Amino acid sequence: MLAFALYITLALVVMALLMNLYRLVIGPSMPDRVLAMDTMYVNSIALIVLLGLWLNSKTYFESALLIAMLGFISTVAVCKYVLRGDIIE
Amino acid sequence: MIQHLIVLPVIVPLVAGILLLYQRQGLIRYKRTVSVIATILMLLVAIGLVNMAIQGEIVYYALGDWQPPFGIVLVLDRLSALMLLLTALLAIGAVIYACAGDDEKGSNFHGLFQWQLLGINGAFLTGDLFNLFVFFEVLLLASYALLLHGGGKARIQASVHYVVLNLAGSSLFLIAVGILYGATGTLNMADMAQRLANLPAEREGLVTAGALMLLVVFGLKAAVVPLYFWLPRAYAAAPAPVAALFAIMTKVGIYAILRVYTLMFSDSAGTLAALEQSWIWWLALATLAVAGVGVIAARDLRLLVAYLVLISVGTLLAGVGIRSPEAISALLYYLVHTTLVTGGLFLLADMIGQQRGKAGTRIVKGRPMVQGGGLALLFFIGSIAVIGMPPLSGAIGKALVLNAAEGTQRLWLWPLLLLASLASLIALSRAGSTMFWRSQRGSLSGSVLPRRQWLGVIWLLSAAPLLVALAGPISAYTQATAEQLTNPQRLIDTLLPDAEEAL
Amino acid sequence: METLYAITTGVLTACGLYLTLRGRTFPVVVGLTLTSYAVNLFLFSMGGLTTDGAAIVHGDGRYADPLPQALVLTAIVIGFAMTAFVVILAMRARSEAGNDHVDGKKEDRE
Amino acid sequence: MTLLWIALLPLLGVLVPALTAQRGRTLCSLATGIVPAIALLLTLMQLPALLAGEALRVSVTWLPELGLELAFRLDGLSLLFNLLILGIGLLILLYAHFYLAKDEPYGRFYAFLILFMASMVGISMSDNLILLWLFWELTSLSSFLLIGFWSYRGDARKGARMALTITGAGGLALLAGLLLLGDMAGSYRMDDVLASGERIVADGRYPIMLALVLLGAFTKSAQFPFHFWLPHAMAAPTPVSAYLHSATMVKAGIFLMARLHPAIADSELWSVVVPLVGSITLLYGAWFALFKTDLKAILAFSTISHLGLITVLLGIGSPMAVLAALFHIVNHATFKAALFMSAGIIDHETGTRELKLLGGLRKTMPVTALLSTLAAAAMAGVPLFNGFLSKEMFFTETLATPVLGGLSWLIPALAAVGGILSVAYSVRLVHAVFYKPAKEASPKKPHEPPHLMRLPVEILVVLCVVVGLFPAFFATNLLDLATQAVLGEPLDFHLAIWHGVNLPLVMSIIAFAVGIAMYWRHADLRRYLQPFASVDARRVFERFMITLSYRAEQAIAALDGNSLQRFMGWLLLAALCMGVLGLVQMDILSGSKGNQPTDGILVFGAGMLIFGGIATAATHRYRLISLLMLSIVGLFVALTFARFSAPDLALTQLSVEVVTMILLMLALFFLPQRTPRESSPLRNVRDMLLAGALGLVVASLNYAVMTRETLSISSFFMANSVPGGGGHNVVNVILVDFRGFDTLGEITVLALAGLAIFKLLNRLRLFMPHSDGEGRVWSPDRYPAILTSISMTLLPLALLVSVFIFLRGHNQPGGGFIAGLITAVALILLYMARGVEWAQARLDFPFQPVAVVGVAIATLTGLGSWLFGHPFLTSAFGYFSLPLVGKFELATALLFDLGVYLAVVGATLMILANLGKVTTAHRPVIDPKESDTPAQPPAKESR
Amino acid sequence: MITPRSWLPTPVLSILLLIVWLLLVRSYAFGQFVLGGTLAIVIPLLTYRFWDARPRIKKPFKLLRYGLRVLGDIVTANFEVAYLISNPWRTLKPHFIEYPLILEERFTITLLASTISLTPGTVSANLRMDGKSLLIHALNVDDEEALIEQIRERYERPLKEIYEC
Amino acid sequence: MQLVIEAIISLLLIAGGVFVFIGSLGMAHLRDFYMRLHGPTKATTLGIGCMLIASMVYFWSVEGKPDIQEMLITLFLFITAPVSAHLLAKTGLHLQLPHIDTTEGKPVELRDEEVGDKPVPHPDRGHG
Ligand code: NA
Ligand code: NA
Repeated sequence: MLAFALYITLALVVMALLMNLYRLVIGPSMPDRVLAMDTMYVNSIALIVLLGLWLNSKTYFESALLIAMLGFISTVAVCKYVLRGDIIE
Repeated sequence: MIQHLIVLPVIVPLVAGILLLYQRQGLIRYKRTVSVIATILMLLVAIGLVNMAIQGEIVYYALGDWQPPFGIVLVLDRLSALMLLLTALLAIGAVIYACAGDDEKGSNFHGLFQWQLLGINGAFLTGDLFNLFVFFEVLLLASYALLLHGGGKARIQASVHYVVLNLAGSSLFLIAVGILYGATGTLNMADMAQRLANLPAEREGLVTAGALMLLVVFGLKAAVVPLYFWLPRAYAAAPAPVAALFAIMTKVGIYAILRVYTLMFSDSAGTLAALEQSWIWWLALATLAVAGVGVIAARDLRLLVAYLVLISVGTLLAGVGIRSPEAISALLYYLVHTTLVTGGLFLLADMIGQQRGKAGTRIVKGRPMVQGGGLALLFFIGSIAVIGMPPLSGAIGKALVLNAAEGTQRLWLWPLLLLASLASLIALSRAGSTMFWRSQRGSLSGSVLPRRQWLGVIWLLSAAPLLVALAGPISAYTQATAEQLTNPQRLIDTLLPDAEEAL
Repeated sequence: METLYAITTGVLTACGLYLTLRGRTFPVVVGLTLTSYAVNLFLFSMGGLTTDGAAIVHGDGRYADPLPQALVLTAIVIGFAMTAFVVILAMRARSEAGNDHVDGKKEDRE
Repeated sequence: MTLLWIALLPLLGVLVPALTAQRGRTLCSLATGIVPAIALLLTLMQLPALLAGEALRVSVTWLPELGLELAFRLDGLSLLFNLLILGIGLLILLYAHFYLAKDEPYGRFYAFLILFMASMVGISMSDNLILLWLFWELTSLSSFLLIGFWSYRGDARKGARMALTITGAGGLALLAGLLLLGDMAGSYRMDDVLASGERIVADGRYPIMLALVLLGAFTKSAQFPFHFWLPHAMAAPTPVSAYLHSATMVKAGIFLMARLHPAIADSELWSVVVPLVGSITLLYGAWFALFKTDLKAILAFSTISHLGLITVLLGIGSPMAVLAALFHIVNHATFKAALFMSAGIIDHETGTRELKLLGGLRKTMPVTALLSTLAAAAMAGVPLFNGFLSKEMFFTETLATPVLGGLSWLIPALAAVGGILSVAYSVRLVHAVFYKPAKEASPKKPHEPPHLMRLPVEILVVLCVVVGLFPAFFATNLLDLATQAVLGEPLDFHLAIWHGVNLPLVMSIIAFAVGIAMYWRHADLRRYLQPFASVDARRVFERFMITLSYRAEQAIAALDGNSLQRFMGWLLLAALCMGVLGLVQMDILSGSKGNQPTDGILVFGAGMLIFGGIATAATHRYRLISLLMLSIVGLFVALTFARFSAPDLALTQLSVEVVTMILLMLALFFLPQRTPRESSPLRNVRDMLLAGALGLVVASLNYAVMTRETLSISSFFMANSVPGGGGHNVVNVILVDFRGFDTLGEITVLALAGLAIFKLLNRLRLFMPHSDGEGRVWSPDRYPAILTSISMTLLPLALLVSVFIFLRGHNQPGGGFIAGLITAVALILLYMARGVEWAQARLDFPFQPVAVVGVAIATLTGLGSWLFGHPFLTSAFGYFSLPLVGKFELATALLFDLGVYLAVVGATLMILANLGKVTTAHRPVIDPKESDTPAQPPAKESR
Repeated sequence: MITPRSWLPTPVLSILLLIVWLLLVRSYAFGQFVLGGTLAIVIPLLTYRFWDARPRIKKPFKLLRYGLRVLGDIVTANFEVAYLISNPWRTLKPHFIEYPLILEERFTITLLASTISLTPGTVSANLRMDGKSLLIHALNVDDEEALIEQIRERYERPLKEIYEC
Repeated sequence: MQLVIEAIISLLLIAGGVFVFIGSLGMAHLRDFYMRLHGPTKATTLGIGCMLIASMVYFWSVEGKPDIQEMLITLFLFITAPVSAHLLAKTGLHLQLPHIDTTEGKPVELRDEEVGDKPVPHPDRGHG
């Protein structure tokens, strides 16, 4: 049952990522792309969590944590860039 | 302490760099003192190491006490000792010169200089392929920073080419190291050599690819045709003491070729033996040809010297391509000569440029120099040496290299090398007569040059006569070095004493 | 799996190198970064691909080769340092030359 | 030992004028003269030993590897040359003392002259081929310096360079020739070489060797077609012309041919080439000597002609011919040096050397006129002068020893013509200067020179006459020794003025008759010559040089083009070739291990990576989009690492990825937002093919490695990580312990990057766009409030996480590097959210010391092991236990990792924060004076 | 004299840090309490200077209640949004709403904005530079006034009470 | 493992997956940027939260001791996601991204504050 659920969830996450990709490619605007990118980061947390479950290992916890922290920062950076050009001023 | 002597060429500049870089600003006298003392210390260490190496024993230093092939080792043999000594000698000239004021034209000169030495020394000492990569990066990044010292458009532009090409080269290095690791399962060069001797046939292609790609990387560093393009402008643009130090940079590439291929692809490597040889040989000849043309074409003294460096690269690589003990011995003698002399010429070119005002180092008529006589004398000495005319070291070096060529090799090497010499002769006599003779009319220009600059140049150029006077002992050393290099089994046995049993 | 992996490194290398052949500094920097990603993947795989065996010693099991991992770690760091330098060099070159051509050319000829 | 002194004393003598130049001219000249005088004396002192048949040799080991010894010999030939060099040298010094103007740098002049003398003596005495070459090249150099002595004169500079180029080229050829010769003889020792004549001539490489050696000899001795440098060398002061370019240096080539005669001359090739070249030179020089109007030019061409004559004799090579050659060397040296010095006196006293401006000097300069006439008579070969003797022998030998087979008449015929011409130009020289009335007035009113200046000429002329009258007495011994040295055996000969009426005498008489007639009809001949007169060798040479450097520039430009794209193309092409070479060696790409199964997630991940890569490349013209695409690749690379059991790598990749993004965007602000479309489609396709091919190679290699079993040493690390390194995370233990040295280098690189970037940012002139790529003005909200609050909240959490990541690194994924990046990124977030002004006030320490201290801690940790007698970087760890707290581990590796942490924090902040600061008042500056007062923030249009 | 305020400037943060530490290390050993406690004190001391507005929690229990309520709202909101997004037949009525703030401090406004973004169909899109009003984008709104009122009562007032009284 | 726990985990996983999917679906298919913003901010965050709880429960049941480490990630996401959304929306407003016509309460006056002066040529167009 668990394995089955994992498969289904994986499939859903992959589809989610593909839709992120679709938006990233289509755009049309920069914020759209950034949003897609940001979502992709978040969705990849799901991917890592599922990997941990799959491998029965907590080794990947920090990776997920880091994505949560750092994905945000890169989104902030791009937004700041589009808003102000100069991201540190 | 004596057992730690081998690691000192790395530790001394590292610590000196730390001391120098802790504070960015001010304290120039303190920084100069530290830098000069560290460099002199390095010279003393290098002399000590040569003394150790001269016994003929190969000594290694297992960092972290992890024995080869598992840990990283520093290997001291005659070759690495010689290169360390050469680096220290060159560095002293450059650093003294820099203390005349070039070090104040930007931030952190001395610290970067020391770390550049760290990279160079590390590359000369390491016995580990990946560690070689790391030290290459250290010396490259330090050289990028030093190249920019003082700023200016030409430097920036030359840097872009230099840096981008070397970054691509670094990627290639990683690929090559990866392949070699994948094929042999080790990173220690001696261990790799040993494993190559018993390599399954299905892996030979891999090793070939890895080794030849590595050759491209080293060729890029050594500035061999067609990978030399970064060199002329970068060397011509670099601040003088940096350019002088750069004289050893191409030699790092040549050293790496010599080290890696004589060790790993010696006769015991079976079908893979000497797989680099023909490539190096032909590329060396091409380099000689191009450099000869470049020397004639150069319209600026510093560019001219840069092309002279390229000639030396071609000459040295030709020696590597011949691969006989005689050739290796000859090229080592030539290497010592060319490094010091071209280093001195870069400094001298800068001094000449300073005294010529607007004309700078361009080979055009300019105003006469305040200290034209002294500069002319040094220029004459440096030129004779670098062209390879008697009675200075270049003549002997060239004769040794020519003499080392055998049979049909002579048919190729001799004309090219001699024509390249002729090209240098034509170019340098043109440059000298234009700058010192044609520029005698008009008011004197420039101010009196600092004594430290003279000292730096004289330090380096005095190598030319000294190498002649001491030709006997030096060539005895290089001969023994060549003999050591062509019998790598001794190094392997030293590093991996259990290997025989294991097989 | 190995085939797929190799194709991926190959494509990434090709894309990165294509960019390094461009005439403006920024694409070149991006290309170098991309190439270094590819090279890191390449180097990483030199110990073979292990799907379940992080090199954390806990008694049993099969482990991935830790050595290439350590090498890649070093390579990533060095690559970052180099990228940082080259991108700022590109910036500086633009400020000196007035344009961002890799050769500092005034006008585009091609 | 004396030999060594003879050879090396002149070399030391170079210092004498340099040291005494300040003490007045007379003293300097005298002191300088002492050196050659002593050497001459020492040479003469060897005469008894030589006559007794002793072989005088001395040899000091120098460079055995090259077969180079400091070896000298003194045999008859050396003796002859030494006397010439030192004797005439002394006279020249005397002459020069008067010749040079008061304000000229005589010290330097003497030094050059003595340097030349020393090298000439060296050539003459060298007992080792390489040593000979060393001195040989030294003569070219000193000649260069002497010709260019009046360097303010264009003709002097050009003449000097031309001479150096030609003789230098010859010297290089000679080096090759001598190396070959030594190789053929099996030794560079002169005796060995001279003894191996048969072997050498029989060797297959003989023609090449001979060509090379003769190239050296001919260029030096101004043989056709390398003669043209000599007339232009006349730009030198006359003492130089007299000494180098007539008496001695130009004889070095002749000397070489004589010296090596036993080794290389006994062949068909020799006896064809050498006489032919010699006779062409003989005629060519004589012909032009007849028509030149510059006194020194006439003498120069006549020198060329006489050198040709000697060459012919050596080419003929019979014992008597050799004798004649040696004899003529001495004779020519005496009369030509005398003539040059006379010419110099005339020039000195009248202010001109132009024949048209001279004439009738017999009245004002009677003594000089007499001396010149006598010397010219010797040159023309008038009986009772030394020139006559050697010329008679020359005629005799051309007839006696047929060369060129069926064309054996050719050489005597040419010799006769040469004789005629030589008479003609000799007569012209004397007649036009001294006897024919002047057409125009000379620039200065002529009068006799000081007596001492004339003394050298007088001595030489007396020698001409005395030897001419009593050849047997004055010349026999010397020539006997010299020929014996060349031929290896004594030669029975008798020097006499009168040999009875024979063909040579007839030739002489004809020569006189026709020669004088020719001078008579000289004007008519001139007209025929006119077309040739315009050919100026120097012009041709210079034009050639200019063309050469122009072509060279073109070639370099064509090859180089200053185009990074091209350079990169070469690099990649080289890598491609090498990779392909390896691949084609493989029988089969796939190894024995085979493929592991693939699953959907892997395909998806690979797909994302491939997509990301291609998209990055495809969108590169829209830079920000390209960056986003790049970050897909970065993210999925991290996921790939995670998938393939490399959590540390995943963490590192993630943090580096973010930092890289921030960095690239910081930089992108200063760069154009779009890349113009500028590459031609052809170039794009080419680049794609190249990159694609290399990608294919990389993929193939990757596949080949992955499908083969690994032979790695890694099991050692797995086994020793816990017991030896005290850590469970093997990757971390490798980084901080097994291969801690790498890591030390790596953090040095990082710190260096920070330092380098600081340098780049300093004095940066900025292009700050005041609007974005679409022309929109930037948002006025610099620090969005919500972001500021969140950055404050995140910072303590991020620090906590980085401590966590740091502490566990040794046993679990993590470590100093990742922890450092997390800290740095959290701080950068502050900069982004709150601005530099605000953050700077709170982070008021410089970053450079942080980075450097990091490196220092790592280094000191490594050095600490010395205290315990272990090698650098040896780690130690232990498990400790505290009440309540329980068991915990302390390891030096942690301290090392702390260094890594600090270095990363410091360097990353140096990079990012400094880059961020460039747009603010806190931009990096070097000058401490500047940094006290904040720099002007760059103007920026923002609202 | 070291007053508790000077070495423990933000007790709530310190507690939060300690909890986070214990979560991170997955161990409740005494040693970890010591270490975590140390960090929980040291880190706020280090970062104290970065807090320019010190949020004072006046009513911690209300904060807890607020947190739980928001959590509940997030769940319900998500079902709602999921429904809105995934139902292709429904036409959405998006709305920009200018929400006048009564909160004054930046930190609390941030909390409110975050809450708004996390809960029913609304995203806080912009904070006026004068800090007086918040622009909210709502996915599907029938009654603007009702929404404003709901936010005011459900989130803003509690926050005001917790922090700004 | 108990069937109940396994069922709970599976349910949480699938719920998480569905939320993640819906979040991205919204981002992919909604008609203007401001609407697209809603999905990832809420649904995706919750979806990840569900999966993390699933993971938590799983490891609790496997290792036998309660372990709520995963809550940290959720905490981070809850802190950061709304801020990202806010900044993105702000960026969208700044760029004057179009919204669908049916949108009410167009923020005209706000836009003036956000956008500033009238457009000026970018320096890239001028030189370089
Ligand atoms: Na680690
Ligand atoms: Na900035």
